[in-house]
Amino acid sequence: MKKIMNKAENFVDEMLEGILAAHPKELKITNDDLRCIVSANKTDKKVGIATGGGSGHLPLFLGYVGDGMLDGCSVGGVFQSPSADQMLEVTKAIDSGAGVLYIYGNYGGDILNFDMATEMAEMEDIKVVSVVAGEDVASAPKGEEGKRRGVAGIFYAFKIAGAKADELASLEEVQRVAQKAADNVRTMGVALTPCIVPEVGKPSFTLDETEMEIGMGIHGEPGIRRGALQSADDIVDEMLFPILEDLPYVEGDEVSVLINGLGATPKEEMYIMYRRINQVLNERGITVFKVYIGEFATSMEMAGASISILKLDDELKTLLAKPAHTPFFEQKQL
Amino acid sequence: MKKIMNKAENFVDEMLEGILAAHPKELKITNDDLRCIVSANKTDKKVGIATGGGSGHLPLFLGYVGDGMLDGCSVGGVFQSPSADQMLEVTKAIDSGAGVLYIYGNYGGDILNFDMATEMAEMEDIKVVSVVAGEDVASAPKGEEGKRRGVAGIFYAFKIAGAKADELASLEEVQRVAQKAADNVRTMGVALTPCIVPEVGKPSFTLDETEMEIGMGIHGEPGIRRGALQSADDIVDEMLFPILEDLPYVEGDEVSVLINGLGATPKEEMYIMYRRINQVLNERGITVFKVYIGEFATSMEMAGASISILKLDDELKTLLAKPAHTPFFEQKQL
Amino acid sequence: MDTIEKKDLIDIFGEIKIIMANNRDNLIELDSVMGDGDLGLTMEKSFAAAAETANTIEDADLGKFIMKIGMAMAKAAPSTMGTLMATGFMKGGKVLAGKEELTINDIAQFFRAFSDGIMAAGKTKPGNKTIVDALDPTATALENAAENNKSIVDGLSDAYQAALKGVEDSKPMKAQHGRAAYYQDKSIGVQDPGATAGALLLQGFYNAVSK
Amino acid sequence: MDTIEKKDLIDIFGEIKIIMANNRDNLIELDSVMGDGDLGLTMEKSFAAAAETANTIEDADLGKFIMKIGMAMAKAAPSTMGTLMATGFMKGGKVLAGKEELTINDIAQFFRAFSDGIMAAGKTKPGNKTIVDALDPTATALENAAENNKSIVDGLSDAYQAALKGVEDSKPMKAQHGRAAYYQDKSIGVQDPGATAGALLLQGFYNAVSK
Ligand SMILES: Nc1ncnc2c1ncn2[C@@H]1O[C@H](COP(=O)(O)OP(=O)(O)O)[C@@H](O)[C@H]1O
Ligand SMILES: Nc1ncnc2c1ncn2[C@@H]1O[C@H](COP(=O)(O)OP(=O)(O)O)[C@@H](O)[C@H]1O
Ligand SMILES: [Mg+2]
Ligand SMILES: [Mg+2]
Ligand SMILES: [Mg+2]
Ligand SMILES: [Mg+2]
Repeated sequence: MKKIMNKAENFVDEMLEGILAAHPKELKITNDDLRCIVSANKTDKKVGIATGGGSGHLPLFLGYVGDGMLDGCSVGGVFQSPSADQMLEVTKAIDSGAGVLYIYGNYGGDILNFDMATEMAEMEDIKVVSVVAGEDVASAPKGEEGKRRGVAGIFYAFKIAGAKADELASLEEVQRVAQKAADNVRTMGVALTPCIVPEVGKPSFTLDETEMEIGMGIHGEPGIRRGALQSADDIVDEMLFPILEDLPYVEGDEVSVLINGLGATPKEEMYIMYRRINQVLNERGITVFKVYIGEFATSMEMAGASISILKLDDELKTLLAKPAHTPFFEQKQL
Repeated sequence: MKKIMNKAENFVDEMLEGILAAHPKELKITNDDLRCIVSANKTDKKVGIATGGGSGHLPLFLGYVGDGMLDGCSVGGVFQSPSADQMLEVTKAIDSGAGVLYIYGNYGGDILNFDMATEMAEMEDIKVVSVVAGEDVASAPKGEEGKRRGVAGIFYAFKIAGAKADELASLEEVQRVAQKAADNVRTMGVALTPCIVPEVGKPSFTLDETEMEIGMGIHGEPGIRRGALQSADDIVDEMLFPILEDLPYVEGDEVSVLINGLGATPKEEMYIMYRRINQVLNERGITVFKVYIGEFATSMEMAGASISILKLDDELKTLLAKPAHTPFFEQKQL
Repeated sequence: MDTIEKKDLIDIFGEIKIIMANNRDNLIELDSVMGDGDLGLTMEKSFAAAAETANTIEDADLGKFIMKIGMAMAKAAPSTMGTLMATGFMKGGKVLAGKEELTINDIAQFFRAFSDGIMAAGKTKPGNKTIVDALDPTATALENAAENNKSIVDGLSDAYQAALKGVEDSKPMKAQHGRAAYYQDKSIGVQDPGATAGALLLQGFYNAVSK
Repeated sequence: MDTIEKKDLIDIFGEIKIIMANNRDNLIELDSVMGDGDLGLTMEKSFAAAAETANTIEDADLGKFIMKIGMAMAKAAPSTMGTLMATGFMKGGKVLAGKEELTINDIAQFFRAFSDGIMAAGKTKPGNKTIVDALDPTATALENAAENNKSIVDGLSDAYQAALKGVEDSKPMKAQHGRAAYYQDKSIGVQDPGATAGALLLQGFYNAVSK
């Protein structure tokens, strides 16, 4: 295991100490708990938006806490849910009376804890609603959307919800647009190498020097096909075609494309992927409004990438175009 | 070699096609040459700023072409200089009569070609001056600064020069502040794994499963010590102490810190590094104005990171704080 | 033993803690097959926190006592099973509110609420290859024991046997939840780690009362 | 052969092209020791472009002819050696401006300008383990040959020998420039790939005129 770290058991807390030291004007903690991160700016009457999830996915999850996106994040161990208790503390800190929206990924542990936190928040008279993001078309077939894992596409739900909340919209309205974003995004990924959970010290699966796995999840969940590494164009086609057919995305649609690096894959390769995506979308008469290429939801040092496509309407487009500013993500008004 | 690409010989051009397809409003080409990238926005009377260098370092170099930073970039093959001819074409495209500043890294091939381009530009009556960035303290001892390789610290020269040029300052003034930034930054890096030049197909050096090399260059140039992988804190100390002693940076100084991932190293690890950097700077009474953590000058899929420190004065601070917006780098006014 | 008192509950949590620690590697191995392998660690952590809390809180009201233990467990290990176990204790504790000693009938109610609470939280039911497949038969066994006026020791013996049988019965099931569900048909025939942890819980109850 | 005419120059470029192609792997190997291993590829590319340009451009003025070849080379391979070779031809061509045939004296002037042009561009001098250590003795040998009224063939024979000796003499030097300089003392004793390419250039001139 080749990681720049100190003791494995301190991996998450030392990472958090570094993040808080680097961004003292933007982020702070609540309840004296390093793992309860909230934005340094609190806006009166604004719906609070919280997320939470396991560590090891930077900038997911806490990297989206900031202006125009999220207000708080509870942080779990590597690939582990934070506790309901920590979620509650974040909820209490970010509520300004307008209620709190939870947006998190569709994973058993997270659901259980966010559900428990919701109950606890209600006992404290804080109104909480949730949007559970799940858009990995490789993780369950069409018709069973509710079983799909949440991956990089959750970025769009964060971005859209954050922009809406900034308008001081109601909790129901913010939830509605976040759900709309979550419902209109589809993702598929490919893994080239595994990653290592620091405290485990060895990969949870292996891939041969010439192998890839299409559809693998960001915690190494099994994909849909393992085989010899293909050309970039073929890899893109194998991921993009099922995405396009799933929603489906058709001629005349306007979309945003997000290519997410899993950790070790360089931007050079992601742009080679985009070249092909652009060709296919052009051929199908699908227009691209905005492209995001970079790391949005990683698996530490895993090599590979995912493609997410968000189908836009005027409302989503306007909200996506709004500026945002967090320590990990900046966008000016488009 | 596990890369998401098509034919190795098309690696650079297909990457460029992807970049241009993804960012059509921000970037365009000149002279019908994919490898001559210029900003889509040209400001009258503004000094033009160009860079250039080998591919394989995204976002370096072309990623800094955009508002508040550079106006153009010539793009070489992987780890290869672009040609003087391409540099000239970019120069011609970005000159608006106020002259052109070249900012590039201290590498033999680049120097030769930028020198030749300078001569050619003069024959076309374009005034050109240069700042050659070299700040890797591992690459040559103090007293021989002129021999040092340019690495991630060049980001600061781009940022500072771009902000100054936006004020419609003269060529001499823009050159002066760029040189000041270049003179006041120091860098050191560590490599954990090699990277592979696509057309070569195998790494140019190897590192054992438990080895690291302190001071290695971004093309795999030999470092100053190879040994067993140390703890994050020890690695930071081995890079940071020589940096701090070199300029030197002393009590009362105000600095900006940049941690640059070489490609495969996740942000989690970079923040664990920053935790230690922050401790050391605090101990020494050095104040941090702004922290940049991410990928700024990579070596494709190489694992490792570098630390750069820029010593600020009021002028550099004001210029660093200005907003910038490129397809690869965004910063709002600090 | 006709009723379980607070000191007995403390013994029970002490016993479960030891059993979970002893079975740590076994649970890790089971959870590594189609999960992330953390179950041994989280169960050890959860029940260490439970035992510690049991030793330190004052409440005479056994309902509150157990609920507080559940809350401590929720903090200690927020994994799926950690949270479900915590939920079970919180929901089970709720139905015991006000009681200072527990009859076989109370214990049956406790486990029914425990199992139902997990089903509600996990949005699942028996047959989906989860801990519920160990706990639902457990609750039924205890209800039968109560109906037949069995002793607490005998009731918990039946319950433990029912849990073990539940683990066996769940092997041919196909996983519908959590990480194992990603493996689809491959999960058939594999022993469910969560159900196993459920059986260990019952083993703790039974061992402690039969000592 | 008393003078070199345009057709001879075309032959020379044809010959160098073949030699560089034949020595590609050898140059790659030499450049891999303390460089990036591209030298064989770039020299092959550069001189393929040179030979092609020589075959296609019209100029009777051999100075312009050679300068244009230099410019084509600069485009073809912008590596250190590619650019330095291009610079050499551009600077060497400049001193031949207006000439339609070249004497031994012209050739000596050409190589002096070639070598000096590289020194200026590379900000270097003899003794730094570069191509200059092959080219500076080459120019001197040609100047001596011109002074002694030697034939072009004999002059280029001396020059080639001087270049080969230059390669040998540069082995014990310590690299001061380019990637090899990062290796410091480790570069001592190693054969410089750039100087080797310089000797191959002379071999091309000599082979072509002695055919
Ligand atoms: N929705 C659910 N409802 C009830 N039990 C579940 C559910 N999902 C998973 N389980 C149980 O949890 C066990 C895994 O627990 P654990 O290792 O803590 O999960 P993870 O590590 O994925 O968070 C499974 O073997 C199963 O018995
Ligand atoms: N500044 C310089 N001046 C003259 N020759 C140089 C200089 N730097 C390097 N060289 C020569 O260039 C050779 C390497 O050429 P090349 O492989 O093209 O370099 P790179 O691949 O690093 O661009 C060296 O062996 C040396 O002879
Ligand atoms: Mg598990
Ligand atoms: Mg787990
Ligand atoms: Mg070379
Ligand atoms: Mg080279």
